[in-house]
Amino acid sequence: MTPVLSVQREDFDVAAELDALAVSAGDVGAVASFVGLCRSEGGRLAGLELEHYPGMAEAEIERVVAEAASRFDLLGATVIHRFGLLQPGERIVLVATAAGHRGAALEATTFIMDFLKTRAPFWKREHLQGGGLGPWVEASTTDALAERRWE
Amino acid sequence: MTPVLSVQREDFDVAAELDALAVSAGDVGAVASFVGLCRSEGGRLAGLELEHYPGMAEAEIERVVAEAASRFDLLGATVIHRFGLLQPGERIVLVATAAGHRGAALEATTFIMDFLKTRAPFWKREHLQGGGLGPWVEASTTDALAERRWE
Amino acid sequence: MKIVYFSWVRERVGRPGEEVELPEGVATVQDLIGWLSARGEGYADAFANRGVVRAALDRRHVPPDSPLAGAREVAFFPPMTGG
Amino acid sequence: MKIVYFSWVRERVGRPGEEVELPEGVATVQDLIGWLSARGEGYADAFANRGVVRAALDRRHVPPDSPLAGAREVAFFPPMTGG
Repeated sequence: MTPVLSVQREDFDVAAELDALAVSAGDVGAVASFVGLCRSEGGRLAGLELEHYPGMAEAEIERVVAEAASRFDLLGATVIHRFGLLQPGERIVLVATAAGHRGAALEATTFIMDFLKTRAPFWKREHLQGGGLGPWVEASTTDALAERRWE
Repeated sequence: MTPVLSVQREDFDVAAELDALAVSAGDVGAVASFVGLCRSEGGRLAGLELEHYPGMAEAEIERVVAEAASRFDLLGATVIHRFGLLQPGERIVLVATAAGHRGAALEATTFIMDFLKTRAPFWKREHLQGGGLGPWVEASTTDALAERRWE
Repeated sequence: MKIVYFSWVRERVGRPGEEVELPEGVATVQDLIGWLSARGEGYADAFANRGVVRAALDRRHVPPDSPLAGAREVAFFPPMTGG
Repeated sequence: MKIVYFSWVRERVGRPGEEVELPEGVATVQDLIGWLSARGEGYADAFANRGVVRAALDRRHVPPDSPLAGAREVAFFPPMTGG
């Protein structure tokens, strides 16, 4: 399995990525996906600025996906993570996996998201509605706990 | 939340369904999805014939989605299940959910799939490569166990 | 009462459904299975393994001891394999 | 050795990165944090809460007691908030 991994400023085409996974080598019976979107936090935000560590972001995503592939019976995996200034409603991240059966695909997608949250070097900063910079988003305890349940 | 539910012969447009969920009422931060595909079982199958119980199939899907909505903080849900003769590689089912955060969307998608498998009145029959009918697919113990872990 | 059959239950019974007049003493899903099984080889074959065939009353899953009273449609089918 | 900073660590230090010549006795990530913290208010502020700032050596997460020997690039940043 050769995963499709990308860290990019541009948006991505979810349908094209899922269609590509559905025809992965092997007998694909399940494609699971997760799309993370920029929230407005109830109209408070004009957007989120995503900073990343070029080079390490790609390497860390690759390590997380390799770990998922070693734990779950995957036929394909795609991870695309954007950086730059994103407006509410814009896609931030896509994680998608293909497998023979649904358990592997759904669990691997959850696993990859949990580890991306706590290991991939990206940082979000709020841009406020009406102008001005808000604070850097703080890492959540929920995310740390979500990672820990895979130990 | 008003779910989009359909039992139909025709294929569906995954991208259109996911895009519609992303703009559900509320502040969507997560869209999770699962697509089940017809496998060839290593080239053995020409396809699968899906029989269903019209009326009950729709009602049961509606009950499963209502149960998911009562357990998870969902902003939207879409379930489309096909019937008829499907060839390897064709889509059988789409389950997709929208939520504020990833946990609810990913768990609800897994929950809905687990319950559809054991509760929605659909039955698959193998059509063999080279012609002829194969056996009815037998219900798997794995599926029964997958449902039970939500108790 | 209307009875409908699906998948291999339908094939063994030899028809997709039928209207029946319930005789005295057939009060539950279980009773109905017993009565149907005595109607011929196809029926007996369909219901041979009682633990396997599932039932629905008016399009809701029900256990075998459910009373038939008030139901318009009963369905019999094997464990589901959709999704 | 090349040092890079991200997010509010970068803002507090006041630069995205720099080249430094490590003095004698600075052998681990922890040592480096101590030495940097003594270089000025911005650095001291960035590393004030030692439990919070994370480190990577040559683009891999590492714990504070990791030796610097052999590494070309060290990075300091807050807990990640991607995904």
